[in-house]
Amino acid sequence: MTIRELAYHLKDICHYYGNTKVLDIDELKIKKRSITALIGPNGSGKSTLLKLLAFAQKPTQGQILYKGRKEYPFSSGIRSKITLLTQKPYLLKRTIFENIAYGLKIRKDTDNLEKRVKEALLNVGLDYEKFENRKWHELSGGEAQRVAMAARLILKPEVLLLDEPVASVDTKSAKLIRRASLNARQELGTTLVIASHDLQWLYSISDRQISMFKGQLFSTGIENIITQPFEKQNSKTHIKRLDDGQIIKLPPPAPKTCNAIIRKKKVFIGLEQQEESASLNQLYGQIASMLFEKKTGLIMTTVTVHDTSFVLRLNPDEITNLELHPGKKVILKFDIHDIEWI
Amino acid sequence: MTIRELAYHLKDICHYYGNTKVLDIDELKIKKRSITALIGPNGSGKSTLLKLLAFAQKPTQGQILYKGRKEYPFSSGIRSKITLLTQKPYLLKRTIFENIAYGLKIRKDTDNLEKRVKEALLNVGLDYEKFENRKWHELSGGEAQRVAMAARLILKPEVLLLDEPVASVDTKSAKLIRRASLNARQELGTTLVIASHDLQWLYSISDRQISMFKGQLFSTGIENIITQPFEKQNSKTHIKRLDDGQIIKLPPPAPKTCNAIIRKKKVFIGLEQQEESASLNQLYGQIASMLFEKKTGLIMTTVTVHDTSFVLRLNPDEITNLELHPGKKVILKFDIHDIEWI
Amino acid sequence: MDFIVAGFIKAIELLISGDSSTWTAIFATLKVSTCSMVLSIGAGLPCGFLLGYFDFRGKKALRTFVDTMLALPTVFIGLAVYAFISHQGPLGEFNLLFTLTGIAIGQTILALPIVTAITASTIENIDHDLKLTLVTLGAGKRNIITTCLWEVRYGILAAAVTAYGRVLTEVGISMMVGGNIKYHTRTITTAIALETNKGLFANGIALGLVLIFIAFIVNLSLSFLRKQ
Amino acid sequence: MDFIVAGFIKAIELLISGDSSTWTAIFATLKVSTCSMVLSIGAGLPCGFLLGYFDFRGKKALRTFVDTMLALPTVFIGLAVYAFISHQGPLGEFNLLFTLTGIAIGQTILALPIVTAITASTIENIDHDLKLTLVTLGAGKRNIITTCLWEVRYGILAAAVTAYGRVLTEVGISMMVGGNIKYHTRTITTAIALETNKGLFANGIALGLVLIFIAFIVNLSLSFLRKQ
Amino acid sequence: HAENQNLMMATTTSTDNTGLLDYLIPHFEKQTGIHLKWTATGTGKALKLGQKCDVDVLLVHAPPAEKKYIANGYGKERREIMYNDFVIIGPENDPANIKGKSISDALKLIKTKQALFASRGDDSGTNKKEKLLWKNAGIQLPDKEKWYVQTGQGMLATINVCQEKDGYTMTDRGTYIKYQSVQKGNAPLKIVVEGDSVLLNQYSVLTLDPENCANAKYDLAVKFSNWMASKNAQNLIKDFRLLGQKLFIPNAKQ
Ligand SMILES: Nc1ncnc2c1ncn2[C@@H]1O[C@H](COP(=O)(O)OP(=O)(O)OP(=O)(O)O)[C@@H](O)[C@H]1O
Ligand SMILES: Nc1ncnc2c1ncn2[C@@H]1O[C@H](COP(=O)(O)OP(=O)(O)OP(=O)(O)O)[C@@H](O)[C@H]1O
Ligand SMILES: [Mg+2]
Ligand SMILES: [Mg+2]
Repeated sequence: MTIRELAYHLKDICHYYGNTKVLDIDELKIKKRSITALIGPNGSGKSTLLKLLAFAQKPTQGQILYKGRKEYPFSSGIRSKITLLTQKPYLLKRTIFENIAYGLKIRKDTDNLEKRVKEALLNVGLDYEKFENRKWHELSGGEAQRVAMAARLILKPEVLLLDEPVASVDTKSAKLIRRASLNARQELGTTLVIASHDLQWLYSISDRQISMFKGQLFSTGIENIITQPFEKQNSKTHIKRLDDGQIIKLPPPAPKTCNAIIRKKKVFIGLEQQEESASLNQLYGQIASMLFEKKTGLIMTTVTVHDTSFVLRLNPDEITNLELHPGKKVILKFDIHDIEWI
Repeated sequence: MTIRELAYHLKDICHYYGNTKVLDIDELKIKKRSITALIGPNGSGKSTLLKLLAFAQKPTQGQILYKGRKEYPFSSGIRSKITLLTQKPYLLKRTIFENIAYGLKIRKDTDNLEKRVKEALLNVGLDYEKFENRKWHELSGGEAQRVAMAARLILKPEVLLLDEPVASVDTKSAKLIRRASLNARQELGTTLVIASHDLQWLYSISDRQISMFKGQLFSTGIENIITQPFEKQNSKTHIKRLDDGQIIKLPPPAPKTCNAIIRKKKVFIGLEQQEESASLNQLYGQIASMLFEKKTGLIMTTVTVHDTSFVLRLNPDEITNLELHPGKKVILKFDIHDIEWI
Repeated sequence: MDFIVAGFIKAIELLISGDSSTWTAIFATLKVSTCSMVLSIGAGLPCGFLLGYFDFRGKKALRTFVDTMLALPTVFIGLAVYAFISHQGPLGEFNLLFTLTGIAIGQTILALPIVTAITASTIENIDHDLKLTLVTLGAGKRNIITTCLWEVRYGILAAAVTAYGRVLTEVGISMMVGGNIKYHTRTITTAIALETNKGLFANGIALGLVLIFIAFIVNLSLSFLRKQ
Repeated sequence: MDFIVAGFIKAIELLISGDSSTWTAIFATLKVSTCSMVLSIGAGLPCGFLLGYFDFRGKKALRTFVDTMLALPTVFIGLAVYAFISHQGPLGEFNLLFTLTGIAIGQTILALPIVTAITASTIENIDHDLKLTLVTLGAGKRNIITTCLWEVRYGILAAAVTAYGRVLTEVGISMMVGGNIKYHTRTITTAIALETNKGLFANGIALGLVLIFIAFIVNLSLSFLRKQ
Repeated sequence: HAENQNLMMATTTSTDNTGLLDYLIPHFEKQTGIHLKWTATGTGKALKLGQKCDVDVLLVHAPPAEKKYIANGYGKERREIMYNDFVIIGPENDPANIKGKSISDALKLIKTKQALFASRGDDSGTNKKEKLLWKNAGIQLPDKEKWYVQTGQGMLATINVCQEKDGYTMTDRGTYIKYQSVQKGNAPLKIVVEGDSVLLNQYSVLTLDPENCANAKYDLAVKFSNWMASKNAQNLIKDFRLLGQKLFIPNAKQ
């Protein structure tokens, strides 16, 4: 990536709330016109990262370059170019029309206002006549969420940061929001960063997935995280006991790390048990779901092993050969050496 | 269902906001110890119904019997027995501990308070030591949602009404919340009614699914709704045009109805086209996802036809026989006479 | 200008020297203002809550009434209270005229609309979701009142502090009902009025500073209740 | 008690008969109170915003200061303003003593802390999400101020109404700075004080009712701004 | 020149409250073309306003303080205009039994009987006179005595306190007449001591010393002073009645 292609360049970012470190990012580059997905459990720092990217907060340490320049909250260069849909969207105490038009009005860009508001509402699947004059509190949860989204879309920003845009939005509207986001990128060259827990939706929209865990980034999509507690078995292996008696073997942890990941491309699926080996994990599980990833043509498959889920990607042939389907009992296999400590 | 088994009995409920009717329910019975799922697009009236069930609002018309008795908001008989997790949970401006203990404190039921709060936090996957003393605003979105959930779980109510309990909650916590809900039913005989857009999660927990659409109920789970606009072709058939040129044939609408449903058990899947017939709809689509339903052993399959989704249930054999997998192109078939107007 | 500087010096003198008339006025002021604040908060919080929380017919009219009561001139209140508690008045037998109790009654009437109006407007601002949350957590009417008031505690603090400022500085009631009787019902404000009338402006300034100093001490201790 | 009834009748008489001294006092009152309200709102809203919105070192101390200023006795303000605008004062050349302008200056000082304190406490209460939303929608500093103030408009209305009540009813400043000169700087409140001093309690009550009536009209017209 | 024809006066409340100025000043304005505005306050504050040059002329009634004022260089001329008198009033049953006694004896009796006495205690002309009377009677000012109530208020308010508490007080006759009229003829407090020559209450016009106050309109103030002492004005004062009773007796030296 050359500098001219970069929208964001984050270096050595640390962010604290009080004394707690919630973000710790060595480096992150985000390309112009890319759609980046942020994935991670609650409290992993997604919203915090988005707020930093929106320059709504200053990181405690480190610097954020936007298009190669150091920028700060309120610098006029970015104020009208980057917009963030916050996780708990707040509607102003005005009508829906005024809420959506607000951003344009403060930009003094009010030609064809009515037409543009209509279009923005249509983009999120809401009817202009029905909603235009409603007050901010006369909406259902999902409708409010979508109004907030419309208020961002109408701005046609250079960067659109979306924090859980489809939480409590129905499937049909989620599709509309996806289409609107893709259109923005297509037609206006918008750069998007999106955090969400709806992985299927997220995969259907993003070019690149970044996993977050306790404030750290892993750049290759949903990875399978194996969490504490562990037991030391011997100098070469630690183990994690599942409640149903199964055991995951892990290499000894690197210093200062306390969780392990196994990347999804390193996990394999089978129907029969192989010969036991000190370096091979074999776990009994059941397929919970299979989702189609349009972009890759692969099928994202979630396998439940007792109460933890593992995700891996399968190709259609593999599925037909093994006669896999949700509900089928399978064995997951991965090598102990492919486990990484973080 | 005998009266003694009923938790709720709703009769002739109509609810208006201003002049707009948002609920129109002839009858709804909810059994004790049952888990009912409310499914429906944004604005279909789920939250409104839950508020009525919680006796937090009075319906404009009609009556709600709880355990056979007419009850009203604030009647002391129900106040401490029914609790609702609202869609936008509000945390009191206190510590997390105080937030969770609040309900118990007003019930003057404070034995072992610390232990019970700890347990409630554990139930939603939060660490007592880490969160107990946090202020209400020092939480991520999903953490706040889970704290609100814990504040409801700790009450061990007779009826637990949950409005989008897992929106913006991570997968692992969603599982915990499911387990906690099931436990409540198991151990305390709690009746649950849950609204959510996470269908997979909802199916994994509920006994009975109720679809809502524009304030009306359909008692058999997710049904496929075919929405306006329609064109009249002749006296016997109306049609709906999809943007990709495909056509859905429908019977003429009943008076005062404007949307149609085709129940999922009336939709069939195939790989090859049958002979054309005036009464048969055949639609080309692609399987988007397949989810395992633990309770039935069936696989809930979503098929996308251009931009509308159809849901149907398949059994594992059917899948293996047809070599189905997400991404596979299929043909959906259903008879025009199975379409119902609502 | 000179008398302002003189006033500053005099203020310090008054406080240090333990001038008995100043100190009795200070105590009288503290007594009546505390008393009237307790009463007006006790009555004003529930009233403000009801006015801000519920929607009912005539609510707007009632708000307008309360807002109008904010403009009750102190002399007017003083006269009205006087009419009731003077010898010939209906409450004459209680001998409240020219007592601190009498002043406190008048000041309560003065502060009540302030506490009520600001509380109501603060309560009106609370999130609809809070109401719903409380109801669904099983809160009874009493719990709802106390919890809502606690949620908006900073707004209520503002109401109290404003009312306190009003009560502390009013002259009309103290003068009319209390009679500004030296060593008895003379408060700092009536003392200021007197000194000013005498042309002893520096003394007026000095006593004013003493009053401000009292308010400062009170607000300083309240400031620990503020949001951190 | 009888003078209260007499006062009611007298009030109606005064208004209907077009008694010139009453009407000039009404106009004087309206003029100064309008003027001081415009000034104190103009200055108080931004101050209140800054104080409520931002977190900075010394914020609590500043809040305590403003709260203390709520307890500025009117006579004290009167004396201080007098010191500045008296012939020998630094602003003596402007001839503001015994003018309505002078009173308005004093009343502005009186109302400013009220507007500031209540605005600050209302702004402090706004949702953190609002701030974030505005920033991320591209609002500049000016937009943030105006939008936030508009969001809490009912709270601000309360601040204004409270300050208005205070300004309308104060006597000390009008008396000291205005001099209660008939047909010139006599306001309704100083007229009440005068009538009461003369022992004409019924007249005092009547003028008080006139003042309350003015406040009622003003609040009635403001009530259309209220939440429906 | 209309601007310069404005005259600002500070006066005591009694001249204003009795309505004397409202009656007199229109004549002055008509005859001289000078526009006179006045602010009515306590004597102390009126003198202070003069000292600070915020008014042009004073009409007050505290001769010793006035003389000191001129001696201090704040005032130029003092011209006696008129007088009325003070009276001691008290409850009808006269608990201290002072009716008809001389002023000094009356005060002594009040002290020995510990009868309640209301004092204005506000350093006004009236209050200064009262303090002088205590001194003349050989009694140290009973500042902290329980029976000696200092109201710190105007005359009428003090009379009201006195009435509520069934005590004695000293008042100027004008205010007492006003009080009687408010009580509609059956005032509980009656005059018990009057007529002593020390009870005279002298009102004077003071012009300000132009050396102290260059801005004060000395010329106009002199005109006012002259007018007040003129035959014409003196007759007007003589004719002024409050509720049918004469209030002020003109005594300007021509
Ligand atoms: N104001 C705050 N004070 C202290 N800690 C905070 C605050 N806000 C967030 N945190 C903590 O910071 C961490 C990161 O929060 P963040 O909101 O970025 O998480 P997230 O990834 O967006 O989670 P979610 O999926 O729940 O939205 C969490 O552990 C949270 O508890
Ligand atoms: N206060 C209100 N005033 C007017 N209309 C309202 C109000 N609240 C909700 N509505 C409307 O009532 C309908 C039902 O709302 P409700 O909140 O019950 O929907 P929902 O099914 O919960 O939707 P969601 O999935 O978005 O939460 C919606 O069309 C909404 O626009
Ligand atoms: Mg978040
Ligand atoms: Mg809802």
